[in-house]
Formats: sequence, structure tokens, C-alpha cells
Amino acid sequence: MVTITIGEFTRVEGNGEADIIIENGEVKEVKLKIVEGPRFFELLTLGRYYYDVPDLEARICAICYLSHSVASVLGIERAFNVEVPREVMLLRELGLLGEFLESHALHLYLLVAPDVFGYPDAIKMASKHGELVKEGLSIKAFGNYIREVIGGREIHGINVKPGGFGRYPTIEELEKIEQNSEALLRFAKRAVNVFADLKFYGAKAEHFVATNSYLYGDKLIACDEEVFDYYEHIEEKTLPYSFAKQSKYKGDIFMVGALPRVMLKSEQLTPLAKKLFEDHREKLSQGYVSLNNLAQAIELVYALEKAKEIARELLDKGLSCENVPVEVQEGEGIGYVEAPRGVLIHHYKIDSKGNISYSNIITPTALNHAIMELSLYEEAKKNYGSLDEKTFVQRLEETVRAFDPCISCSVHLVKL
Amino acid sequence: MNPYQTYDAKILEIRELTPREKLFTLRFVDSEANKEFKYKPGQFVIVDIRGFGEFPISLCSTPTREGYIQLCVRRVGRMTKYMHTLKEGDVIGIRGPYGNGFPMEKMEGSELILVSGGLGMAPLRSVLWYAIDSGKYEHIYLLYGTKSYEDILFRDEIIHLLKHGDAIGCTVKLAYEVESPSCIYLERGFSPKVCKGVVTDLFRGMEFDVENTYALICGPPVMYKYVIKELLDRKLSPGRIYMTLERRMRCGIGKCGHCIVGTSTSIKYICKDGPVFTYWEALSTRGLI
Amino acid sequence: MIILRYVKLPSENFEEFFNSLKQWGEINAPVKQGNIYSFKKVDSLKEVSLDYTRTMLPPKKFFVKPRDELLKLKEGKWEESNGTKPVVLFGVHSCDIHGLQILDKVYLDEPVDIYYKKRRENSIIIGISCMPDEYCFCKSLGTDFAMTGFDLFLHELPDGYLVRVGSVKGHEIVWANEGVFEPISEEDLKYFREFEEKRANSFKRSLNKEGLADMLDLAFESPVWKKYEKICLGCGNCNMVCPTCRCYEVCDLWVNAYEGVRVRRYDSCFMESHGLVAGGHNFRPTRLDRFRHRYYCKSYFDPSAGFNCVGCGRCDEFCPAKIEHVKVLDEVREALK
Amino acid sequence: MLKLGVFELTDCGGCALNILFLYEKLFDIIKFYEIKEFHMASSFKEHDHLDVAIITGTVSCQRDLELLKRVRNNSNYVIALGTCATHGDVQGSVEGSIREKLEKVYGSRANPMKALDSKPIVEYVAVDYALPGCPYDKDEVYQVLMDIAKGVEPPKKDYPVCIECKLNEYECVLIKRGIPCLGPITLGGCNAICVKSKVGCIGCRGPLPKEANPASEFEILKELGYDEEYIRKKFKTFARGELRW
Ligand SMILES: Cc1cc2nc3c(=O)[nH]c(=O)nc-3n(C[C@H](O)[C@H](O)[C@H](O)COP(=O)(O)OP(=O)(O)OC[C@H]3O[C@@H](n4cnc5c(N)ncnc54)[C@H](O)[C@@H]3O)c2cc1C
Ligand code: SF4
Ligand code: SF4
Ligand code: SF4
Repeated sequence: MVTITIGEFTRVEGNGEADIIIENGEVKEVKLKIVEGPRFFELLTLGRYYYDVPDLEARICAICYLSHSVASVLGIERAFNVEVPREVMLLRELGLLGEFLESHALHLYLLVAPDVFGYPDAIKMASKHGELVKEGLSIKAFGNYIREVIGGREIHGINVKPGGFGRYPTIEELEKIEQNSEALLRFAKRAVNVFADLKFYGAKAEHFVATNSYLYGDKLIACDEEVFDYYEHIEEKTLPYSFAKQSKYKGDIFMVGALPRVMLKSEQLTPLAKKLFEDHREKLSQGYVSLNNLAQAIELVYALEKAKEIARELLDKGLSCENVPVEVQEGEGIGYVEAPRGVLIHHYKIDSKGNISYSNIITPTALNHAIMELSLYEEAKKNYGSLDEKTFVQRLEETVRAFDPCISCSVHLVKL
Repeated sequence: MNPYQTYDAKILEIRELTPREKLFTLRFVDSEANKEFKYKPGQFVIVDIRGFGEFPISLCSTPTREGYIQLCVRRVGRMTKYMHTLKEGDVIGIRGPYGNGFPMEKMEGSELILVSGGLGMAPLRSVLWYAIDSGKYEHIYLLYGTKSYEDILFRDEIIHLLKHGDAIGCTVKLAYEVESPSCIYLERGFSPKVCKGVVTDLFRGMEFDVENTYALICGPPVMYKYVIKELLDRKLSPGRIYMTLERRMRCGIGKCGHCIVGTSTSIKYICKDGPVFTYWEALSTRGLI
Repeated sequence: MIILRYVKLPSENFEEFFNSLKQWGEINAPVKQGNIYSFKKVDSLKEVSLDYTRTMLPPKKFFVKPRDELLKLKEGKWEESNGTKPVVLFGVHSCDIHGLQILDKVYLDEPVDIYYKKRRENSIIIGISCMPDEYCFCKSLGTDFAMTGFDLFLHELPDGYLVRVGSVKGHEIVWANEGVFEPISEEDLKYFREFEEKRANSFKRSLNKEGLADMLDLAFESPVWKKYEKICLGCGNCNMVCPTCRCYEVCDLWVNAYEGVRVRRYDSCFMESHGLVAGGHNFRPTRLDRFRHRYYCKSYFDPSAGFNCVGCGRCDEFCPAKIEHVKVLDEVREALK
Repeated sequence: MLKLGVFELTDCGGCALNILFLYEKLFDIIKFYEIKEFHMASSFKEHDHLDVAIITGTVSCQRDLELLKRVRNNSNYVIALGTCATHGDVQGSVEGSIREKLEKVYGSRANPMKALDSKPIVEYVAVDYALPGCPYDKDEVYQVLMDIAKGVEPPKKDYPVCIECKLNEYECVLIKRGIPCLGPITLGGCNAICVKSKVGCIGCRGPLPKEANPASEFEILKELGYDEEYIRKKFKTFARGELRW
């Protein structure tokens, strides 16, 4: 038995490794290991007052901190039966869209694009494809701007609160968001073309899971049309070789992320994004995980269109800037949010004093851990022996990168 | 005129006085600025390392020798550490001179006792050479307390004065704390002017005409109390005791507020009301020393 | 034509007068921002809260900015940051006018701080009368009425304002807006006196300044300082909001690879480093020393400028630990007896 | 050219990411620095010598510790970047021993991955400069890197968040809204950005060294009606047990 170890993936967020176990000249098993130290967020929030919890949860991951804040806030609000007005929900959506832009742009332009064009990193790629890198950076910067406006800071802002916000955006800020969304749209369209002829690789996802609404939800949906709460059909198990847990949907390997979202929720896409989706529908329905990148590019278009739409609606209606009072009571609630890399679940029980008595957080990279491992296995099996070791390892790394994996959030789970 | 603007000054020479202190000899790049820069012993300048920051440093050269100014800089923190990396020919910014300085005219004809500890030698060196060069003072005593032989600032000058000072009306006395062969050699050569001990030990056996003497003190904060006691014990009037003080300062011209001392009855700015104060002022301004 | 020191501005002309000030400079007036007031650029009278108590930052912020870019580093040389535009400070209270005069003593003293001077020369100060709230103690310090330091001062009347002209510029403004002013009547004067009297009786706090300076000096070892050392957060909020505090810190910052700026910002004597000198000696090593130092500094009486405190009450209103300036001084006095 | 490496131990990735968020200012930095390492890359060889190493994150497993020591031993100037590296941040404040924690979350006391109790890197190695913040303000790291490039020691902040809060004239949420704000006892440098959002500072930059008076802050929050346990937890969120009163 030989083991090939891929030490620390590069150009992914967080620290991950893989062991490829070879027996009798054949790939027998692949172990995807998350070697980043555990951070114990569930324990951290135990006993903490609900109001401070979203700020703590944001620290799970910097790339998608706002998804964590919003998921946390949704879970808490559901526990208290708080209904927030449309204005607040729209602003949260706007924030999540900003996060899509920031995260997808980072992933597509800086991490995946070098694979597409055959460069070791974006800086070296910039010499030939400078325009593209610049376009990506401007989308990313804009996404960050939205995160700053809505979330309070580019990273780990604490503006998103149960019941509303600390500070509401100004007219000028909303106008700027509307204008920039419009202006950046042509860059996003170009991205769709760039990622449209990606090779198929990785596993073929049999099951897709997403939230029932495009950016968040109160239930999960799956490709078998099941509408459910995560604990009904998703089972988590711990692994002896990784700090991350692995999940199965009804006992099967499944996928969350951009591909499942566009496949399951295409009717909710904005006009141009929908058209682009239809153009590539056939391809996308092949279900290879590598297609996730194409879906992400389509989502860039979606996010810009949607952000513009939301900003306009808010500008037309005007902001009332009022928070809903939160009444502390004993309760339980789950927040489902579509983080850029897929479904994110925050589940809390809160006691009568408003302190957290139970918390469970399931992150997209954890949900995707199994299919990531499977993809590595299939890719390894296909290529072992036919490729030299360097190209072999490179191919496997590319496979992992297709997921837009984020290791920090997987602990419970893979870094740049 | 913008008082915060600084003038280009070129480093003509750098001498390593001790491992911690370097002597920078500077000249303004602009010849007008050279002519206009008039200063008194005891005044200081603000050194400006552009893009990094500013800090106050006493002038340790004497106005009697024109064409250059000298600064003795001890390496203690970020700016001074950087200053020590500069080379001859580099250009820095200087503004000043600031502060009141010692009343040299008023003291003419009298005996001067300069009491210095450690880096306090820097401003007093200006007085020392001013007094010697001008020849207008009856006699000059320099009582200098140093940690060790290696720490003696302007060592060549001090040894020169130990040897030949009396001839030009200047008596140097040196106290050292850490024994070393060099010190013992000095002590043997210049006994009783050199001894082991602290600066106050140098007062032993010293008598002076309290009507015709001024004492000028500069040293670390802890030193003042003990030196002043020696002087008062010999009945020197507080009005004849001058000391130069140090406080953190940013502007040097009485704006930034850092060097404010005193209480409700007296507020003083070290930078513009000082840095030279008489002991009377110390008595009426709490916290001055 | 009216060339008088006292004129009347009838209510119906108030807005016209306000708008006419725009030609003298950018109007900045107290605006309500959440639960505080702040001097802000305004375009119309609607935005202004004339019945404000006190702004959080005093008008000092227009002359010594909280963050003030002094010099720009270009090719190894400092260039002056300039660009002073004319401002009209509309609705300044008497205590703050006194505050500015104390700053004048510092910043206009030789060598003159050119930034301060330029801005001062480019500003018009329009004072407005006020009613004290629970924090004000200006009356006891004699800063409740401004005799100088403003261009125009508006005193509330039932049907307008009695306007005192305080400078040549003030006269020019009145001259240029001749049509909006009227001569004052006996009745206006009567109301003015009544208002001032009512105001004088509305103060809830007063500082006993009798021998204050000496009393404090004697109280150097007072146990009261120890008590407050425990309460005081040492956060510097009191310094930042005080109209007479003026300590500033300077730092050089890079704006790109080869260019920098020299910026000064408000500093506070509550910071550990404030009294620190080379060699690590700290002249005010403990919070007690720093706490006491602030009271000493504020209670210093300069014969030509008065106390370093104008009784505006900002330090009380914005102290998270609710330490009260007057109460501390009273307690110190009490402990001495 | 100075050789620069950026290393990540266990954290959220924010501190490394924040460097990328410098955007065009990154080009100023690469005028002086050659970026040898960015993010845990396996290409780090022990003989690689760095002039400046930036380390983010806490030491939370054996791998972190080994990497940290390797980097320290091969770098002239080490910057502990972010509150994880300087104070331990949120993972550092989770109470209990590592085995207990593993059992609670993974259901087994087994520790095959050699997890450690999360501690800031300053507990294991000496650093030349510590810059806290969760994450730090990006201009701060820019100034620090520029200063080092030009040969001068970067200055250290010595004032609480309140100072910057006032410089920006933000309404004090502690006084005016009764919102618990740790501004008075937290090291400044973030430009009081959270107070801009009208929420209280949660102390992400760790305690103000020396000067802070947490005892008084404690009393103030108690007066506002917060219970002791709540305040205690709030105080130690980012800085473990460092705030004592
Ligand atoms: C009137 C006057 C004359 C002086 N003359 C000399 C002299 O002739 N030779 C000499 O070597 N030093 C002199 N000093 C001290 C010198 O100013 C400080 O050593 C220098 O400012 C330290 O700067 P830094 O950046 O290297 O130190 P930092 O890294 O800033 O700090 C190191 C130490 O120096 C203290 N310090 C910082 N800034 C100042 C400041 N502006 N004023 C005083 N202390 C400060 C700090 O509190 C700290 O203890 C004088 C100071 C004053 C006020
Ligand atoms: S000390 Fe307080 S009351 Fe006096 S002027 Fe300053 S802020 Fe106002
Ligand atoms: S809001 Fe917080 S940081 Fe700002 S002044 Fe108040 S206590 Fe200080
Ligand atoms: S205000 Fe407080 S919590 Fe917010 S960034 Fe600053 S130090 Fe961190």
C-alpha cells in the first residue's frame, strides 16, 4: 500500500490535505483531511446572551462572515418568533448579495481563473489577462463595499442584529450600490463566457440541496422535491482523520453551492441571469462538480441585477430605519442561509433569560465534504498512472478548488 | 511663516561617542538659514525625519563656534534608533531653536558650577564651551557623574580639560559608578578630581562664594533633588540654581500641551517657559522636578 | 439705514437673514444627530436645532480639527496643506465663544499657528442665547455672557432676536442685509433683561471658584483623588469634548510608497504616554496623577484669559463613568476642611 | 527588496484576507517587499529566510505550533497580526480542556489530529510587533509594513477606542443609548468603526495595555442592568482572562 499525500492545498481558504491510498496499483480510498485546528464555536456561544451571538458567529469565517451573522440572526429571530419587516429582510439580502460578489469574485478570478489559463497564481496571470483580473477585483471591491454598508465593516462588522440593524444605509450609499451594480454587469457577463467551456471533472452530483428561497429560507429543498428541516434527512458523522464532520442526505452523498442553487431555483433568477442559465442549462444539468464555477459566474450576474433591484425598491419606498423590538422568551430556531459556497445552518435553543442553551452550526464545506472526497477519489482513479505525479496532484487540487471550499468554516471544516 | 516647517540640514560628521550616543554635526543647506540660526546654550531644536516623525534634542555645540551645530543623540526609541542609522551627507529637517536657554549674560563675571549626570552633559557642554570661549566667567566647575568609563560623553574633551582645564579657568570633576581599569587609571592620574561615587560626592569639600556663583544642573530626573540639597546646604540662593528639564513634547512652541507642568496655581510649558528654570520656579510650580 | 450696536431681527426675516449668510461662507450650525448635537454644514434653516444644549465636539473642531493634516511630504520636502474656506458658525453659545478665546491665547501666541490663524480669520461667529440644562455651570465662571469674540450675537425675543454686533465684520453683515433688521424698542430691551434674569436663575450647578487655585494646590494629597482614580476610566472622553483642551499628538502617515502626510490629532492627558520621557521615566505614572493633572490644568487661572474651563458641562455629559467636574472640586474642597 | 511571508495558523482567514483588501495599496507594498509566502503553502522550506513574517491565527494544533516555530526561527522580524495571534480571540476564550471540548463537539476524547488549547502566538514565541484587531484596520498594517520597509520601528497605539470615537464625533452609545460598549477599555486603532454602526464596541482589539480600568467599566455596565456573568463573558470574549478587576 502506498499513500500519496497532497500537503496543504494552495489557493483555497484554510488548511486542508488529502491522502490518496493506493493498493495493488489502484486507487483504493481518498481521505480529505482538514488539518486546521478546531475552534469550537458551538461551545463558545453556549451560555452567551443572544444579542452578542451573531457577532461571535461572524468570526467563523471572514469570507462569508455576513452569511454567518444573518443565519445566526434568523435562527434567533425564529426562536423568539420575531417577524421583521420587508425592508430589513431586503437589506439583509443586499448584504448577502454583496458577500456573493465578494466571495465569488475572489474565488473565480483569483483562485480558479489561473487554473483555466494555466498560471500558478493571479499575479502571474495578470501579465496576460490583466483586464480580467482587474474586472474581478472591481467586482470584489464592490461586494466588500456592500458588506461594509450593510454589515458595518468589510470583515466582521457587527451591524446585523436580531430585529434589524445598528445603522441603516443612507440614500447616497443605496444610490451608489444601484449605480455600481449596473456598471459592473458587463464584467460579470464576460465571466460567464470565460467559465462556460470548463472541462468536466470531479464527481457527478446525484443530489442537490438548497434553501427554499434563493438567498435564505425557512426550510431546505432537495432535487427529489423534498422540503425538510436539516435534522430530518441530513446526518452528520465525525471522521477519525479530520477536524471536519461529514454529512449525507438520506444516506447519500449530495452537494450544496452555486450549482445546486441555479439548478433547483432557476425560476427565482433575475432576467439576464435566467437567460444565461437557460443558455447553459444542458451543460449544467450534467451535474459535474466542476460546473459549480459556471454556476457561480451566473450568480455574479444574478447578484448584480438583484442588488440593483433591491436598492431601487428601497430608494423608491424610502427607509423607515426602525428595528423590531425583540422579546426574550424560551424557544428554538433554525436559520438557513445560502452562503456563497452553499447551505449554512445555524440552529439554536435559547432559554428564558435569552442565553443560548444549545447551538449547532453546519457549514457548506462540511456538507460538501463527502462529495469533495468522492470527487477526489474519482479524479484520482481516472488519472492515476496516466499522469505524472505533479500533474496528477495539480488535477486533484483543481478538483477541490471547484467547490470554492473554505476550510475555516469547515471546522466543523479547505485556504487561499 | 509656518512654524512647523523644517529646514534642510546636512549631516557633516557623525561621531560615535559611546555605544548609545552619537554626535551629529550639522549645517543648514541654505546659507541664509545658517546665518539666521542664532541660539543660546540650553536651547533645543526639533529634529524632523520627514515621513517618520519629530523629536526634541538639545543643542550641544556652542554659539561661539559658528558654521555648524551639534546634536548628541542617545538611542532610546524608534526615532532616535533611526537617527543612528543615518550617514554623513544625509539630510534631515531642523526647526528651532526653542526654549529660553541659560541666561549667559546675566551670569557673566561669576563662577559657574555645571552639574551634569549622564546625557545631561549634552546641553551643559554648550554652556561649558561657551563660557570657556567667551572668557567672561570667573571660574567654571564641571561636576560630571557617569555610570562607567565607556559612558563618558565627549570623553576626549573631558580628559583634555582634566589635564589642561585649570589653565583656562575650568575645573572638571568626574564621578563614576562602575569600576574598570580605565577608571582606576583616570583616578590615579587625576586624583582627587576623579573618584568613584555619584555626582553629589563631587561636592565634598567644595566651598564657593554664594554671592558670586551660579549652579547649572542637567541630568536624569532623580538627580535634581540630591544636587539641589548640596547646593542649598551651602546656602546658594534658589535664584542662582538653574536647571534644564525634559518633558515629552511634540511642537516645541507651546501648542501641543504635552509639556505642561504645574498645578492650578502655576501652569508652565517646559518648551517655551523653559527648559531652563530656577529653583524658585521649581518651588512654586509643583511637579516641575 | 441702521448702524447700531443693537438691532432687531424680526422672526419673519429670520430665514432670509440665515440664507443671506451663505454668501459669507459655508454655514455650519448645530444639528441633532441621534441623541447628540453636532456642528454640521447645513443648507437650510430646517436642519438647524437652535434650541440645542451643547454639541458633542465644541466649535474648536473648525480651527484645530480632530484630525488635522499639517504638511504633505512630496519628494522629500514638506508642502503645506492648505485650502481654508470661509465658514459661518451659526448658533454658538457664549461658553464656546469664551472657549475659543482661550484657544486664541494659545494658538495666536508667538509663534503663531498659521493653520489656526487662517481659519480663525476666515470664520464668522454668530452667537445665540441659550437656557442652561443640568450640566451647565458657566455662570459661576463668568462665561455665560460674551462681550467679545463674536461677530453677531442673537438674543431670543418673543418675536425675533435682539442682535448684538460684536465686530466690524458683524457691522458689515448688518449693513449688507439692511432690509431684514429693525431698530430695537424699549419693549425688546425689557424682554431681553427679563430673559437674562430668568436664565441667570435657571442654573442648577455652580462652581465655587473662591480661592480655587490655592485650595487645589493644597489638596495635592487629597483622598478624593484616590476615590476617583478607581472610578475614572482614563478613556480621555472629557479631554476630547472640552472646548479648552488642546493637547495634540502628531504622527506621520504614508499615503503611498513615497509620499506621506504629517497629521495632528487631539490627544488626552489621560493617556499613559502623555507624561513619559526618554529613559522610561513617567511624570504622571498613575491614573491618579493624570486625573489630578486634568483638574489642575482646568482650574488654572490665567489673569488675562480666566480659567481653563468655561463651564460648558461637556465633560460631565460625556463621561461614561458619570464623574462630575463641579462635584469633584467640591469634594476636594470639602475634604480639606 | 525585503522578503515577506504571510502565514496562517488556525483562524477565520480574515487577517490574511484583509491584506488582499488593500487593493491598489498592495502595489506600494510590493515595491519594497518580495512576497515569498502567502497563506500556508507547502512550498515553505526551512532554509528559506524571511526578513518579515506576518503570522495570523492561534496555535490550536500541533501543526500550528511546528509551523510557528519554523517561521520564527527563520525570520528577522515577526508581526503577530490580528487578535487571534495577539490575544487568542474567540477560540482562545472557550473554556475547558481540549479533551473535554473534543468530547462535547465530536463525541470522543480521542485527539488523533493533535489539537491543542487555542493560544495566541505570543504565548509561544517572542514577536517584534503585535497588531491586534479582529480583524485589524487595513491601513494600520499598511503603515506598519511601510515603516518597516523604510527602516523605522512602527509606532504603537496607546489610546482606547473612545478617542477615535470622539475624533469622528460618533454619538456615544454607552451614555446615550445604554448599549454596553467596551470602547473605554479597548485598544484603539479601528477608528471606532462599530460605534459608527451605532452598536457598542465588543472589544475585538483586546484590552488597552496598562491603562485600562475594567473594574470601573464593570460597575458602569452593572449599573446599566447587565448581570455579572454577562459582563464577565463579554470582557473575556477576545482576550481570554486578560481583563481582571
Ligand atoms: C528639551 C529636550 C531636550 C532633549 N535633548 C536631548 C538630547 O540632547 N539628546 C538626546 O538623546 N535626547 C534628548 N531629549 C530626549 C529625546 O527627545 C527623546 O529621547 C526622543 O524624543 C525619543 O524619541 P524616540 O522616537 O526615539 O523614542 P520613542 O520610541 O518615541 O520612545 C522612547 C522613549 O522616549 C520618550 N519620548 C518619546 N518622545 C519624546 C519626546 N518628544 N520628548 C521626550 N521624551 C520622549 C518616550 O516616552 C519613551 O520613554 C530631549 C528632550 C527634551 C524634551
Ligand atoms: S472642563 Fe468640562 S466644563 Fe470645563 S470647559 Fe472643559 S468640558 Fe467644559
Ligand atoms: S460609544 Fe463607546 S467608544 Fe464611543 S465614547 Fe462611548 S464608550 Fe467610548
Ligand atoms: S469598535 Fe471595538 S469591536 Fe469594533 S472594531 Fe473597534 S475594537 Fe473591534
